[in-house]
Amino acid sequence: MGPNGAGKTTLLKCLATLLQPSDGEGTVCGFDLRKEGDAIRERVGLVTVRGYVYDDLTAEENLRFSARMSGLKLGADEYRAALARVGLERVAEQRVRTFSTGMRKRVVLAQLRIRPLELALLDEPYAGLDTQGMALVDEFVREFRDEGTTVIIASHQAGEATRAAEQTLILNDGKLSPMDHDEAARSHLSFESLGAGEG
Amino acid sequence: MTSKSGLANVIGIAALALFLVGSFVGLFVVPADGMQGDIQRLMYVHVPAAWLAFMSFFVVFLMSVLYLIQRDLRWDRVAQSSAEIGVVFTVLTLALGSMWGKPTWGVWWTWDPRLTTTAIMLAIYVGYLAIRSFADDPDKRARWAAIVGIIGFANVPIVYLSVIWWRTLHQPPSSPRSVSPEILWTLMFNLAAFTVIYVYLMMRRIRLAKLEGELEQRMAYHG
Amino acid sequence: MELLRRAWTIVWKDLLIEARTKQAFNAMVFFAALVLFIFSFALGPDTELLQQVSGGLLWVGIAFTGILSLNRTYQSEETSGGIEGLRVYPGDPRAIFLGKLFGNIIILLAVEMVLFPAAAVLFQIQLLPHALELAGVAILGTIGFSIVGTFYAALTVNLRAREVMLPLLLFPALIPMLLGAVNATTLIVVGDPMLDSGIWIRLLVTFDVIFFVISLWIFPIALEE
Amino acid sequence: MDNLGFIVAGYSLTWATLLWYAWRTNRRLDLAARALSELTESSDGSTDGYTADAPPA
Repeated sequence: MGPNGAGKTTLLKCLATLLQPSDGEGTVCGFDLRKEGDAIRERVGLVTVRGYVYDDLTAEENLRFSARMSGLKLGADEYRAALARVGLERVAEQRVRTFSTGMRKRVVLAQLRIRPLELALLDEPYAGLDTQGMALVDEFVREFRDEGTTVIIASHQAGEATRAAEQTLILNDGKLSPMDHDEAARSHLSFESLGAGEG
Repeated sequence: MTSKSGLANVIGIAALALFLVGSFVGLFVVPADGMQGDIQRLMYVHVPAAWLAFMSFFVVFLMSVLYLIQRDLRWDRVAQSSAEIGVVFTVLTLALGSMWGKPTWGVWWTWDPRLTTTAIMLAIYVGYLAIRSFADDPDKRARWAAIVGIIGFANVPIVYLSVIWWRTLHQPPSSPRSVSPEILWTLMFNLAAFTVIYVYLMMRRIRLAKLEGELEQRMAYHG
Repeated sequence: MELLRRAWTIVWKDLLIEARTKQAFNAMVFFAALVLFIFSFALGPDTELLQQVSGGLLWVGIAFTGILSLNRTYQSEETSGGIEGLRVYPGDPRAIFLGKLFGNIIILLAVEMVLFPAAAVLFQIQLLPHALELAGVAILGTIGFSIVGTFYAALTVNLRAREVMLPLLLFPALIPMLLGAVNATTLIVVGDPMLDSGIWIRLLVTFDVIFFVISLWIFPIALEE
Repeated sequence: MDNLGFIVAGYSLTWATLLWYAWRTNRRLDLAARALSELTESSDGSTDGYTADAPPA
């Protein structure tokens, strides 16, 4: 949890090996952040606010593309099932250009869910989703947890950050500090009013 | 006078002296070339300039590889400096080449393999300096420049080879005549003088790059 | 191999998008025809002259048309969240280079399928008797152009002055390829008594191999954020 | 000495170019050093000795 510009997205992109940390070392899923990027990317899934979705491809083609790029060999029915899972089976053949942000986000969630992961990085996952969509995210997070996949959710809304989480951390001004989860959950305030005071 | 600038100034004066002597010998002392006559005296500035241009870009190549391996901006500063100095030498080489060509072949420009390659080399390293000016982040700038520095340099021999094939298919290559020892010595002397000039310019230009780097950092910090 | 499979997936995606939108292909064919038309118009009715320089005109047309497709190499990525969208996947990032390279080669060759016949008509040159050799030179030249082009397109994609930087970096590097392709094409079309075209084809092959190795080696560094 | 014009032009161009570039680099060096010392002066009050030649102690 942290205000806009605290570095949430940067941190997640570093973990996903998209950004080279300027200095210092680190490991993700046990692999060295700088040298073993390949192994990390095998195990880590990243969902950004906009997601990486091609407007001129249909929902199913987008899913097929990201699955094959992740090294999966799946059949058409598995793609259909994955789309059904996010409620897009009726629009599977339509181009994503015609989708609303909520529907587009569901394609991104399907792309994430279809891959076996050890770590899922979700940057503002609830943004643009209706209540049903949000419930879907919660469901996915619980499923990931049951499968032993670590999930990191980044959000500036305290409510969103804590609703499916078991542990809460505050990222402010580049520093990451633990915070009592229950207090954060109860707060239901957006981060600006909550954390700004302490500075 | 602190030690660093002292050394630079000493080298600067040495460069000045060497080139003075080299020019004097090249112009008045050494006998003119039998065939070409006095115009051949331009060789004592044209050839060293061409050699230094090539050497500068070789330094850019080395520093670019070093930077990509160690990611230390020091190498990038040396590459940047050597590229800028290299471009100066290349422009000089081309100008002197056409000055030599006009009386000898009657034209300001000939598609002589060496001249053509030098012109293309100039375009490559203008591209190198251009990509540096379009990148704001120092690390990205250094990385992109290093890539252009490496690929650009790998391109030079290929260009030279292809241009030679292109020219020799049409006009027999000029056969290298035996050069008298005096001419050779004068050329070598001027080459040494040019190299010392290069070293001096590099010391100053690298220092400038260092200060500009710090300035950029502080500006970003204060900005 | 996994690398080639992933590269092919990118080619599949790009060709699918191109087939649907046809943005690149139409623009390129129109531009190429325009360039050739202007050349033949400018050089006038003297067919003898036109035939002599047809190789040069053809390859200048291909090079400038190719620049259009290079500028759009990462277009689909730019409108869908940036190149990092491809870098987030596992596997060697070189798959991206290979995918985009094959894509560019295929598109450019497709345009050349239109370009060569158009040149035959406009410049009154006989292509059919030498179709095989010309195809070989065209393919070798297109590969060389696409290798250097795709690499520099990746390097300059997030640069401010990309439209200036791409040609500025590209053309000096292309000189050997252009020399080889132009001379080989001209010799084939006009007549090649001493089989000089062999030298130029060897130059094209060396150029392709050298730049393929260098580009593949350095590409991941060019992509780093 | 025939072609004197070209020879003199060649040598003087070489001298002019090299001297100009050395002068330009040194001038830019002084400007950068002065700018840096002004910056350090304004920020922490002490001029930590930025000169065109030596790095600060």
